[in-house]
Amino acid sequence: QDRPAPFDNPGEVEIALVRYLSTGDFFQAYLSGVERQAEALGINLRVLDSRQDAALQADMVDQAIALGVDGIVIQHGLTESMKDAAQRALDAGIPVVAFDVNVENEKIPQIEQSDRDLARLALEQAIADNGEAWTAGYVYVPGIAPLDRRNETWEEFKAKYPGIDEVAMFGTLDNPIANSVANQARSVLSANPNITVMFAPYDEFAKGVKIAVDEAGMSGQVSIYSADISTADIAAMREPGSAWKATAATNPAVVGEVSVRALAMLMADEDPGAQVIVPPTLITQAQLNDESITNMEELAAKLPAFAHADVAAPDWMPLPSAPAQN
Amino acid sequence: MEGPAIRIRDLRKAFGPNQVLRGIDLDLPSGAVTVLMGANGAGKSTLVKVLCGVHSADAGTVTLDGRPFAPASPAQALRAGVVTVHQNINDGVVPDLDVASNLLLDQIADGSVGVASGRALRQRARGVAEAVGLRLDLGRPVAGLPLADRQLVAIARAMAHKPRLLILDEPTSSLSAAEADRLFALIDRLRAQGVALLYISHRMSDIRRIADRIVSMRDGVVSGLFEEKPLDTAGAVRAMLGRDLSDAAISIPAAGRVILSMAGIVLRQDALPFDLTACANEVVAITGLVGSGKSALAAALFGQSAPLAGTMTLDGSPYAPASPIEAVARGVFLSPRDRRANALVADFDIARNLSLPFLRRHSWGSFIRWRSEAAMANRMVGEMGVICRSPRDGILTLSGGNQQKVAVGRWMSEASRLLVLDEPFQGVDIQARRDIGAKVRATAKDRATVVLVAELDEAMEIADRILVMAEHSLAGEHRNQNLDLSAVMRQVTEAQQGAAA
Amino acid sequence: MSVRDLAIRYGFILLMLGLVAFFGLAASGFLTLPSAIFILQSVAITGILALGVTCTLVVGGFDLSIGAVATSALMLSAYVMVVWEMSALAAVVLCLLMGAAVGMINGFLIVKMKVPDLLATLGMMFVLLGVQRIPTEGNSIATGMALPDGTNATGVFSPAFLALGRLRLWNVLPLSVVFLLVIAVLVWGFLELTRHGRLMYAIGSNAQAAALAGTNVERYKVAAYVISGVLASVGGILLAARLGRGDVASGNNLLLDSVAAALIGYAVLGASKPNAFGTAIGALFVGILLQGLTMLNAPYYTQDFVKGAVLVVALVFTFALTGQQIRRA
Amino acid sequence: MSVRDLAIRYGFILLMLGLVAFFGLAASGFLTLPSAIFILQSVAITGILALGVTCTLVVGGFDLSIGAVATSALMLSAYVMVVWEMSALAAVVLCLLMGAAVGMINGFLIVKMKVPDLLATLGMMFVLLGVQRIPTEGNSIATGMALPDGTNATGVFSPAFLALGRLRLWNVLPLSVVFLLVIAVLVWGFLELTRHGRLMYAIGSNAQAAALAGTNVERYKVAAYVISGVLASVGGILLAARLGRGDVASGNNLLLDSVAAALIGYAVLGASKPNAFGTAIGALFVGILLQGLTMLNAPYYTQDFVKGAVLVVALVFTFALTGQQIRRA
Ligand SMILES: Nc1ncnc2c1ncn2[C@@H]1O[C@H](COP(=O)(O)OP(=O)(O)OP(=O)(O)O)[C@@H](O)[C@H]1O
Ligand SMILES: Nc1ncnc2c1ncn2[C@@H]1O[C@H](COP(=O)(O)OP(=O)(O)OP(=O)(O)O)[C@@H](O)[C@H]1O
Ligand SMILES: O[C@@H]1[C@H](O)[C@H](O)CO[C@H]1O
Ligand SMILES: [Mg+2]
Ligand SMILES: [Mg+2]
Repeated sequence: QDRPAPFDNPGEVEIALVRYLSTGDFFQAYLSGVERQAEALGINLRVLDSRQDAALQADMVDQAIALGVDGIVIQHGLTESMKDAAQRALDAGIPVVAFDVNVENEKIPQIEQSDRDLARLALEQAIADNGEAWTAGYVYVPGIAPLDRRNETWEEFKAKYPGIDEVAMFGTLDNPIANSVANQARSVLSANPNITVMFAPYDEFAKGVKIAVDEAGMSGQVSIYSADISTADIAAMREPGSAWKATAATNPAVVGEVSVRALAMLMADEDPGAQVIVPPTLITQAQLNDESITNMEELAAKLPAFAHADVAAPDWMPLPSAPAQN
Repeated sequence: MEGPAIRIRDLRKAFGPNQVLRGIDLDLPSGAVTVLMGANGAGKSTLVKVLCGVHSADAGTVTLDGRPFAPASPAQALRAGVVTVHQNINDGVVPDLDVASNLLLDQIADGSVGVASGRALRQRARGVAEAVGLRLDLGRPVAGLPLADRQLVAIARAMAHKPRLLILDEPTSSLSAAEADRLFALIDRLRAQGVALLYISHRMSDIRRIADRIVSMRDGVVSGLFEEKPLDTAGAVRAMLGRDLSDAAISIPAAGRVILSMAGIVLRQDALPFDLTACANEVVAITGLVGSGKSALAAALFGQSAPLAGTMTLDGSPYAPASPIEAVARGVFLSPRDRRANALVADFDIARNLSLPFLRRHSWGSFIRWRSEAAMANRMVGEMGVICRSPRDGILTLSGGNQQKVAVGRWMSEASRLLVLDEPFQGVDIQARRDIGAKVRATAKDRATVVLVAELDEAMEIADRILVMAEHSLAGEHRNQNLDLSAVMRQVTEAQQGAAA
Repeated sequence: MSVRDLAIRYGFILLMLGLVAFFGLAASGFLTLPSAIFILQSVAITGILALGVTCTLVVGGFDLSIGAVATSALMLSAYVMVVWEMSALAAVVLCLLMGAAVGMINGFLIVKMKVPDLLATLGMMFVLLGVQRIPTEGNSIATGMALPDGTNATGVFSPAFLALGRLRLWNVLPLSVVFLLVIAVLVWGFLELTRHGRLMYAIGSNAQAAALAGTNVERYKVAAYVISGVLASVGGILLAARLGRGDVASGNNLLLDSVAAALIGYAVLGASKPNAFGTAIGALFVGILLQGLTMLNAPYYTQDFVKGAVLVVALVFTFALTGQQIRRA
Repeated sequence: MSVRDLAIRYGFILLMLGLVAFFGLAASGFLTLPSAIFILQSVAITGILALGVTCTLVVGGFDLSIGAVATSALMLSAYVMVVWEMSALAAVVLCLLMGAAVGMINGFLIVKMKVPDLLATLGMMFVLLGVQRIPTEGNSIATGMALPDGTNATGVFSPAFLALGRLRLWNVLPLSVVFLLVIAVLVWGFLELTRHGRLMYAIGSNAQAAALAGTNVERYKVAAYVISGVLASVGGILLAARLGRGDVASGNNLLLDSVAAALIGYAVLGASKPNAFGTAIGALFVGILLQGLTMLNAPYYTQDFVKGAVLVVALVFTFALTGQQIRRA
């Protein structure tokens, strides 16, 4: 098989994944995708994890530069702290791609899951299930780029459907997130027993809300709509009488693969495009039950869009052998 | 200059409802040692703390050399020349700092000594130490020093001050005769320089040695002033107690069978082995200089550190306790010296302090039987004569002497085979001392009792037999009858001179 | 008793009642049984941890590892059931043993190795944060997760285990609340009514004096850390049962919230020292505050502020009035 | 000096040198200037905070609010520049004043109101965590952010301000490292060479005795908290300059990491008490460990474990050898 340089001699190639966020199903699956694609390309992967320390993340980019890696994937982070660091990498001749962080650099392709689409798909399903007028609770923590983007869509929906009455907005990233959100949601539900829809556009939020709804014995009344999916989420959605009705998601492992492929194209002097978008899919509880899907593997088997995405996949690019899973 | 250095008029101080000073009128002249006597809790330390800026008075006036004197902080009092050595020795030293910094602490605080150069600091500290004949490694942390050395450090610092008024609150409580003598020489020198001195003590020997005048205090007022030579010490004691001092005459009973016997005991590497026996119905006092090994003996008896050589038997069977827990289980009780560090639980009330070693006795399974504990506490408060409102008072609300009664009383609430009392009279007033002594003697019938005291007076008030300890070994033995004082004193100091030679 | 004494003794409790009254008026639904049960349930886990840390405070120590012990128990129970496919009982027993072992090691480091308590338990915290992630390479544990050998984990959280966090007695009272109440009563009884508790207080106040009174100081200190470790693992078990999976988490918030509860306890009834009743009230207080604020729709960031402000005011009130320095903390 | 004494004094430093040698052999590029500078830079902010907390440890106190002070300074500086559109100087001055004010309040609560140190600073921590989010309703602060009045913020982080965190002298030495070194030397000199430092140690060891010797105990205690607050705000300023944005999540680990550094300092040179030199070494030690492990491509979850394990081993080594109980912590 003919591969362009440097992948004709893959053992010599090393890339770095510089992470800002790392705990939670999503990030776990994303990392597995990155690993699988790197393995398929036969290149070495170095994982630098700053665990939500943006200054350290910038240092880690410098560290990767100093270590002489051949390419860098930046996963999340803050625009302001990553902008200069990313530029320094380019200055050192190292190609860079960025996932879910805008580093304001046209030479750096943006990998995105289209957060607006994610929010839109979930909310359209909420409208389809519950009509145009309902009382809502909303889980949101400002300042996290994808959540902010999803929030814009939520604001648009509220403007479009004045019948939506948001009676409570809450949220926290206190660890463990699901447990802390559950405590908040419990209080919200007792203060607003008339809530019928909970919009929780991040699966850790949705898990917390589900715990609270179950504990309050309100799963018959409340419907939860979310973003993201994982094996654990599938189990939660399929519990008998589960309030978690639908979620809009990409396969995070696929997003991880796509990130590495886009980087590989850059390294081979090809252009993956300024934006590499992995389109999301809507997954409903009914669908999971009808097809008796129990984990990501089966989901990928039933939904080809989940197995892999046809983005950033030139002919020479080796794809991971088995379909992505987690 | 005319008039006394310090003039105190109608000074009053209360803690909550407790009126401690009820109108003190007192003059302290220059160039004289005024001894202040008073029973435990009379308010002596409180008066000192008002003079040195720790407490502010509720009412009354103090003048220093004619000018009003009301220090708002210890720093102000020090600046005005009122220097104090406090009763609680640990109020005088900072354990984590080295000896040099401790000797200069007040000068560091007022800025007259910077610490930029360790050498200059040492130099200066050496001067302070030498003035009181203190020979210590200046770089060593005070934390490792024995109590006596700590007390000397605090005294040396005060002496370095060129004070106007020097207050010494029981400064010899942990000193032995030799060190006390050095202190008295220093006091003589300051007196000659015209310093006013206020000296508080329960030790009659100190008082006889240095008093120019005696002021007796009782229940927060001055109850007697004695200035005519020769000083009427008996009258002063009567004034401070409000009655006559009870008699301490000792009649020596017949000793019972041997309870403790020690043979070939070596307490320290270079010390001579010694033997010791103690019988039932017998009170043995062991006296000796500070550091002569009395507490090391106590430590061996109580399982804190085994002797280097020798054997012990208790009631005829071998005795080699590995910990205080084992010692207590065998019926060997120790009331340790330095009650604040070693005996009292500050957070506990009197009753809980009393029941601490014998909680199991007051428990049903694991659960505490409150009634049983309260009954014991009431009994011990009565028997020991602890002056308090109720056994539920916090231990720190008691005066020092009363705290001591609790610390000792704790070990008298249960029958023991061997009772060891290490400096049981520390800070205790003369009447309370006799009370405790009488109590110890009255209950001594079925056990052996060993009392460790540095003061010979104290030994003579309590013991049937007096042993002299020197160089971590026994140097002499005397029956407490028509005691040859000079022979005892010779044994106390001779070994030391032998070692020095 | 003077007004001042009354204020010292009952000031904090009055403040709490005032809060309840305020929220009762301002938020309809606050003064209902479900709401009360929510509050208890929301503080059950931190409350149990706080009771453990109280025991270490009593002996004059401190345990910074409780949050990490709890999250380790969370991961361990999930691992035992999901990967090893063992029973709920096995999971619970192993977690409790793990908590006890951590407590023993903490105690050993502090008592025998003379490592200062804060340091020893801080080191232990970091060790546990690492250890709990190694078996799964940092991943959360859920049924169906990929295992290193390429297969998928097929074990499940058994219903019996989940019931620990989710079952409601008579359809009202969650089991976790029962655990909190029972543990609170047990710890309270242990500290206040038994001679062991008394001796632990003596050790905290003056360890030297306690030793010279014939107390086995070392054994009691180790016991305090073991209690703390075991209770933290109970907290972790309840957390696992509530979440239904092994979530990777630092436990920092659990640590801070439990320490806050235990420390607030100093102010309750004018105790000025660690005490189980105060700790329970402290946990309840935080729960009431957060429940009330959330019901009033206060944004999450105002909750921290109000929590802190009320805490400070309550403490000033108590300590400024008693005017006494406490022995520690 | 006996072998044992040598081990006590130099054991920890030897351990650190051993680590350096090991990483130097195992990871090519570890023993290089950029790597050394990276290590210093990565510990600059925690190191500065740790030096502050050391001062409070010296007077026998503790400051749990430092992490929150740092993130408050981060948010405040961003707010001053981005929303109020003021200068870098104004931002720095206001942050330092804020830090000093927080220290004063902490000191006031502890000294005058007699609130125990852990409690007072814990309350302050929660208050600050809330307060820093209120002006922006929990949003992070960046140019272009929507303001409550509907307009967008137009201010920017001035280049002079960003330089504080990003400028490298001679293109090599980051300014933040210079700050760390200068502050370390200043704090060390203050604590070891001036009478003020000596008195602060005296207060930490026996406040009563220090007071009776004429020390103004209250003033020195307050000063310690002010130093701690100011240094924490310096840390926050540097963090803001590195981030270029007012974002709070990055400060999450500051508290524990700085406390760890300060506590490790107890073991350095057998000090067994808080000391500035030890704190600096403690911070460096953690930095070396993490840099080495990262260069060896160790997964992040093993780093916590190794950090904890090495910490525990080092501590056991030091404290078991000295065999002495230290006065606090
Ligand atoms: N800080 C305080 N708070 C409350 N009561 C106190 C305080 N200090 C002293 N007292 C009380 O004041 C009284 C006098 O105590 P003080 O220490 O002055 O006695 P003293 O004459 O020095 O006794 P001693 O000979 O035992 O040292 C005692 O009843 C004591 O309980
Ligand atoms: N510097 C010290 N640090 C700690 N413990 C000490 C120190 N000096 C002595 N000790 C302990 O105190 C006990 C008493 O020591 P030593 O025998 O020298 O005193 P002593 O003769 O009883 O003097 P005193 O008359 O003051 O009681 C011993 O058990 C010893 O281990
Ligand atoms: O895009 C991702 C995921 O969808 C998840 O919601 C959490 O963080 C975001 O960045
Ligand atoms: Mg007194
Ligand atoms: Mg002795």
